[in-house]
Amino acid sequence: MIEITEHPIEVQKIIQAATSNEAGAVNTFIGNVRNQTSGKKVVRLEYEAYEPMAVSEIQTVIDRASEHWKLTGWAVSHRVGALLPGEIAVVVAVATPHRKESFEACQFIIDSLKQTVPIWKKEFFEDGDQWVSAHP
Amino acid sequence: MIEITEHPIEVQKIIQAATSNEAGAVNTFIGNVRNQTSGKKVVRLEYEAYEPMAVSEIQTVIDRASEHWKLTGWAVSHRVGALLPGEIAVVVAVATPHRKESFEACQFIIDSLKQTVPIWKKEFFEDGDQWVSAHP
Amino acid sequence: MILKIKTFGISRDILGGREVELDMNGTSVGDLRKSLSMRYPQLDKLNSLFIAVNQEYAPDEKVLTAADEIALIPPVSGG
Amino acid sequence: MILKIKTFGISRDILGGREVELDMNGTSVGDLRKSLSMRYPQLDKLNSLFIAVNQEYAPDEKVLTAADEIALIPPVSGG
Repeated sequence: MIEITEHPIEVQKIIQAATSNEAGAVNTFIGNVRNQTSGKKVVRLEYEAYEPMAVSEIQTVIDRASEHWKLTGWAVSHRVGALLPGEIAVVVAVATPHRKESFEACQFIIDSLKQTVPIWKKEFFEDGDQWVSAHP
Repeated sequence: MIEITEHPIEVQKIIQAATSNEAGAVNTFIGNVRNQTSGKKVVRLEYEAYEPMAVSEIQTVIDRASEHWKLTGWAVSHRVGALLPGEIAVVVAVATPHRKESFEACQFIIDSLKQTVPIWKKEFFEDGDQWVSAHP
Repeated sequence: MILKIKTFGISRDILGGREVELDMNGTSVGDLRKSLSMRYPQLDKLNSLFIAVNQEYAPDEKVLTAADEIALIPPVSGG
Repeated sequence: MILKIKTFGISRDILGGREVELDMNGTSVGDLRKSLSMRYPQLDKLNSLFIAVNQEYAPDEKVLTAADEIALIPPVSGG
């Protein structure tokens, strides 16, 4: 299951979508909006996605993970729109027969997602805003 | 929060217990009862704990993790009693400012828990039962 | 050739719209990069800029047609 | 010295009860190990056997008193 959503992410739903009877281990990563970045107070964030391509790039990441690890289930949800500190931006849940693989596969998926999936984050401070990682 | 419980583990509750406003990343490991072990069908499991020592040994594991990583929150729940395949045996949730540490700390905690915490698992097959890892 | 270009993130601020028409010289993704760079020099200051064609990352050699869905992918920052 | 010993997992099956009294020779955890081994030779077949005193793993040198909470910790298998 891959989801790009404007609504609050329901963690329990994502975990359940990844879980099956063969799943001995389920690893879940939750990325929350932090209230500061490099010591500067964050007022809110805005996420934007190139949605159809984001979905297909997440699928590519999952396919690559499936070549390395036996995934018995998985689910990825990414929020878009305006988010406040403390809100959930992304959830990745991965199920595997054994625990070590669940950690490795989940970390691979979130790391890859951050590198290749066309989603952008703008941080709003009290005195301005910026697109994250845009400039050196 | 450390919990040894005879009741089904509520994953959402454990994740929330670990989460705070400083938590940029929350990693959660869920260990489920598998329906087979080494190809043999598992009918049910029974977990038993030396409860006060299990709680203090889990605390020792958390303290050791806190020396290595900055944990902004954590929660561990382990089920005891009779469990059927598909049920949740253990949940570990760890929150840290950044994502890499959340994976490392969560994996350290579940790995250590399996090595040092006085909890025992008995597997029931269609034709017998055994205490896991007791004998060579 | 006149192309419609979808923009995201900071590339939208630089090009000034969600979808911008550009009259480019040449036919490849590499040629498009040059035309964009001439017209919008601020794009050169980004950490990276990929071009997606029909929702896939495209190499500079790829030849474009006016029917392709073309998008600018400035540095991503999801997660 | 007569000790009460809590048992868990397979050690309960071997000793035959949740809490078993044992009249041991000597005073240390190491001495207790020898007494247990003599009386319950099946314990020697386990992958490992730790002894907890007052809910902490105890080294063989530790001296016991009749008031201590003593427990056998066969190979753990939580998680």
